[in-house]
Amino acid sequence: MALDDRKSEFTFVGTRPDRPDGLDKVTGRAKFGADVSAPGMLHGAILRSPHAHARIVKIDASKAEAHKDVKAVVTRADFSDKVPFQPGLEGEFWNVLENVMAGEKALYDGHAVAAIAATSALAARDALKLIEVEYEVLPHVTDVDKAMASDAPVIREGAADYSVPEGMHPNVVRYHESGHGNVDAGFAEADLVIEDSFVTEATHQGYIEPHACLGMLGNDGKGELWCTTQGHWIAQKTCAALLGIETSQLRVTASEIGGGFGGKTTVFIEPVALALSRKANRPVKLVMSRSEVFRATGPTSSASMDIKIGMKKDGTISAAQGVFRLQGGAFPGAPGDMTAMCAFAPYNLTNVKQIGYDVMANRPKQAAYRAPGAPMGAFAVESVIDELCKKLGLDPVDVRLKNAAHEGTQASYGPTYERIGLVETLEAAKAHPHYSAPLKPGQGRGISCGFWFNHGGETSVSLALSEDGSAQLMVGTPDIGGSRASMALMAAEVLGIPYENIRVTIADTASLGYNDVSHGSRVTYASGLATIKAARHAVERLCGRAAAKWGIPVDAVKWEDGCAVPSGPNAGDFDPMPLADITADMGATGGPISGHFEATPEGAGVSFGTHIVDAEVDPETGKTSVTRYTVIQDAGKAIHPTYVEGQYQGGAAQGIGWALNEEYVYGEDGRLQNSIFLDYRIPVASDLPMIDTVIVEVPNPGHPFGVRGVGETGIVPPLAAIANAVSHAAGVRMRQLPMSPPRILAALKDNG
Amino acid sequence: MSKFHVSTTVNGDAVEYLCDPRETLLDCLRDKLNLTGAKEGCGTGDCGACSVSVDGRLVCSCLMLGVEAEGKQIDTVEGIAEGDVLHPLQKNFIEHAALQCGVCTPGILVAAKSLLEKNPSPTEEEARYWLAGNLCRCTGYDKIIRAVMETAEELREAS
Amino acid sequence: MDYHSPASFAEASALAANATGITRFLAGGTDVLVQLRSELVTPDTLIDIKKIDGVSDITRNVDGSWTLGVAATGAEMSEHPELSGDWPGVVEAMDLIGSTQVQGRATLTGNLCNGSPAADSVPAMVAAGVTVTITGPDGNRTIAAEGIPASPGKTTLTKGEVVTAVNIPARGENGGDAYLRFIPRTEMDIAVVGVGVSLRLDGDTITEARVSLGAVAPTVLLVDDCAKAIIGSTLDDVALDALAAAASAACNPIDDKRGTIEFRTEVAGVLAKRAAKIAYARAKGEQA
Amino acid sequence: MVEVHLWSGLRSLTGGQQVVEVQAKTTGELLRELVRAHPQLQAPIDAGVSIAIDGRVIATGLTEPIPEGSEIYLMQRLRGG
Repeated sequence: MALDDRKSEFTFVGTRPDRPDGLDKVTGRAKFGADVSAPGMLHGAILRSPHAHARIVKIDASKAEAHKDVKAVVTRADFSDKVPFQPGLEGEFWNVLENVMAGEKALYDGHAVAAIAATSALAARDALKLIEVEYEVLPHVTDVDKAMASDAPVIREGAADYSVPEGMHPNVVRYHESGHGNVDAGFAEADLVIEDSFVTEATHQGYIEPHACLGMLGNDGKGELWCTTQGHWIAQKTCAALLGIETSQLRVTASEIGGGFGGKTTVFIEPVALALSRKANRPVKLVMSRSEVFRATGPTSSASMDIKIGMKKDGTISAAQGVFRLQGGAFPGAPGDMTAMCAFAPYNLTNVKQIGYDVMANRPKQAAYRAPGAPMGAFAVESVIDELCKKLGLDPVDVRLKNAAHEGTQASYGPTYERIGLVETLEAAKAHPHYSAPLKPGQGRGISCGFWFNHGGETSVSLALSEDGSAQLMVGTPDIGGSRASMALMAAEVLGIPYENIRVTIADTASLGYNDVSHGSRVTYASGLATIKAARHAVERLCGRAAAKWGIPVDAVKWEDGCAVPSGPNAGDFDPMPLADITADMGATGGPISGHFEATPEGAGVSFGTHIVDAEVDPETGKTSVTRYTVIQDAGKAIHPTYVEGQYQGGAAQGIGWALNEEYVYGEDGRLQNSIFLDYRIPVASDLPMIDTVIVEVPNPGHPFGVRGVGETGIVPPLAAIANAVSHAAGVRMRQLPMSPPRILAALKDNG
Repeated sequence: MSKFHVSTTVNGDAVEYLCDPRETLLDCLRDKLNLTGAKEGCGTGDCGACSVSVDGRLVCSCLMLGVEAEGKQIDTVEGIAEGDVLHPLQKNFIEHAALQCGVCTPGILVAAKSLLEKNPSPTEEEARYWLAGNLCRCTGYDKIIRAVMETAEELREAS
Repeated sequence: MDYHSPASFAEASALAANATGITRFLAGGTDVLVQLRSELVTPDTLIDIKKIDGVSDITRNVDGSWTLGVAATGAEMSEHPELSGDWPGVVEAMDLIGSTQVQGRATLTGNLCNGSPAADSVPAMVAAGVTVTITGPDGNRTIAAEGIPASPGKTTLTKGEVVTAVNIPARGENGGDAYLRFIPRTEMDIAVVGVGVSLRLDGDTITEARVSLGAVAPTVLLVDDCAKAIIGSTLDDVALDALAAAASAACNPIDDKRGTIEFRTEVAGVLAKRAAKIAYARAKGEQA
Repeated sequence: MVEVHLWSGLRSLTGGQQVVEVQAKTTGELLRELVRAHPQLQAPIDAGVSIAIDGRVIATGLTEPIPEGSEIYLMQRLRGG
């Protein structure tokens, strides 16, 4: 049997069919996290710390426990005491447990300290007021630079891992340094060196669906969990560890997911619902309020960064250096290493050095957010490159093209690039009508490049054929943005049956092997690769059945357009045998036909994008409007181009919010000031223009169809592209995000 | 705390429920009538995921009490399609990929339907401002606005 | 929480007068429900006034003045062409509050009685010279809109008092009003600064003016110095600069998550000029 | 023998060496041999590393073959959103 490993001509891939779950989603029928109930169900509610940092002296829940509507109260004592504390990310289960329910100290405003299950949601909320917590308030710190200062309050001793150099504050928990060449020599060669500092605030993923779950756990250690998550296997594994039960005894079903963007890659309320259920012996539903989402789930890191870049008069970058300090809440995990590794990745640099710090502060535990760490680094680096271009009178696209990384370039993070598509995105930007369109007075244009690694991850897929020739495909990566459609397209491509004849299900943890989270832009890459391989596995078996029927060797049969056919004239003269003819009697010819694939694909190709944006600034009020936006990004191969465009547009829109108005605002008391959508200002429909997209396709050698992940890279360039546009429009360099009107107006005033 | 008995009409069906006066219309639709199409994204009227129409007027069902529904005509996303025939908005949202995760979609469909009933020929700007109270975090609104404008054109041509 | 839906204002007033604990009146509920839901304010008694006859009416009186029921919504105001023709600034100010969905429920009276210094409709009402009629245990009274807010979240209404109507004066000849606010987005935000201007012309010269500022002090301000800066002028650059200076000088804002003292002070002047220009154009019968 | 390029932050654990030569046919062997040569590298490996083989980033796999003469970079473990 001949199966080409790589494919470049497609029948289904690259078309734009309706998504399989479209009807459910437009009729209100789709079941999201909060949309289920169970017989005998209780409602949970969580008591949260009003303090940024406080020792929990005593929790008295006796009044709550005595209330007739209350069926269970849990605190940290109701979770496993066998989860070990370890430094850095090695202690991640402990970190998650500590985040899910506070131990000795409340570490941030909104940190969970106790929870209740009661007969109604109102009763649960009311009963929270009956729990008395005695706190000893401690000094707190929320700013990254202040958290690193010698006089900063210590969040937790012993959290730093091996990497942190001697003499650093205990709040610095991880350190990264990499690069190559000699930056000092490089700076000496430069005609112009610019050194500047930049700050970004934490932003929230801002998914519209709050965290919600329904948990059932018996005293026999067997449980069921329904939750909105990017990865139900990681939820299974983590909940089991935190509750001290066996992983396989907890079955987790992923609901439809109302957005995640990285924020639903871990657990928050799920172990709490299970602990309450175990205590009450009844199912417990827990749904976060929006304010709880903002206060106690993953925002991204805030960052403080110093950049130094040297450039020759012809635009060649002679050296680049960056120091990136990222604050990730009261736990290790801020992706200072990722920021450092991504920041200069678009460029072919002889001399580069990057340093990243992971710093703790009294804020919620940061969670991944779309290319975690990369956008802030790109903001700082691309701002300095823009300033160099301006001062040297060079075109910003030409300068980037001159320095652009390509196949064979040593990446700033070490290895040599395989085939990559940055140059193609820059050339497309230069050729795009947007780049040459005239600007009106008061407008500025900015561009930026962006890089993201993309990820593979553990993946299991199962494909079962039915007698009538249709196929059911089970994947384990929750569908956040239309991935059922791309999975069905790839399966259709291999099987040669219509897209509509394939039903894609997101299987629960009991129905499929382990699957890593829907993150790292990995779903279309890894689940797609696994789908292709599972379908090919089924095709091998189909060919085997045909070979047996024809009485010829299996390697004399190939698969073409949904049919088994003899592989050549010497194989025999048989009519093509369609898939449905083989499946019709498969029970009698050897049994059901399925295909499987389980592996950790390791060829996720890196991806690059270039964005062009026009912004207009009102000089009297500092208000910015984005008037035109173009995203150009390498997709490797776009399986369903419309949903690829959607990823590009969504990344740009989130970047616009981050650049202009979104931020975590903490008061002097360390409390979050803006925990509702009224004051945490994500872009609304009237804030944005249409967002143009250009899909560049430079195939990824690590995927049979050439796919690169597309989900994350789109949020990397916007911060810098908009900052560059605003800086040109306003005539003053903006070094702090968000570029809210008060900041722009103040910058204009300072500039005279 | 005594509960209130409410008789109301939802998607043309007469329904009744008992509610605490603190419970919102959204709570009652979801928890008492099992109409979970409307979502609670914020509970403060800022995201529009709970949008329903009350006596023909677009509202956030999280900003209305369940007791206030007495005697009203309420329309939710579950009532937009006529039997198995999708409303042109629903059809176009699928075709234009105007949804990614889909959690804001019920509210946006209810709001967009209300727009086209009031203004069959909205400009892009009018559509964007009408829908400004419906947050979508996935799409950047581009494909949503295109689907709404396309539907408006189709409906105009059909009438 | 007790919930009542009385059939008359007298009954509503009596319920409120006899209630203990926290009492709230419910019209559109766009503030009351948010506060209830976030457990900021959980009323012991909630009095829904929407079952009272006539509360949604928008009536033009014979003298050209307007009487608005306390439950008339922003959407109903915007859809009323004559009201929008007479008082575009008041109608637009109301229309700026929240989303289309919020407009389906929110009311002028609710916006006023919520006591927020940043309430969008209030500077427009104050500039327009709006009064409200109140029923209480001691009978009825009518006071100017600016007399209602006492401090953030507080009003001057006493126990048992309920607003029964909003009275907008007759627009009269050669008048125009406007309201502008600053928000960082295009929609869905609370005003960082708000400015309402109402004026009347004789020829090209301003003869009457009222200028009101929101979100720059503990309550909405009626700023006489702003009015003086433009009365007698043709809204030339000197008058506009004087207006901006007077507006900025009247500010007594705070630094908060929505804006800084410097920003609010500066932008109050900018918006005062812009709003005055619109009101002026409207008074001249030009489109603006 | 393959040359393994470390990130510069690891030099303090290898006595200043940024390139370490080891005998290894798979990624798993490579990590084992690295620790044998420099026991202090156990900590970063436990904290999570990825290995780039001729530019292809192996996020976690221990069984990936390492061709003779290939370019090998040790990287911090990648995490996504």
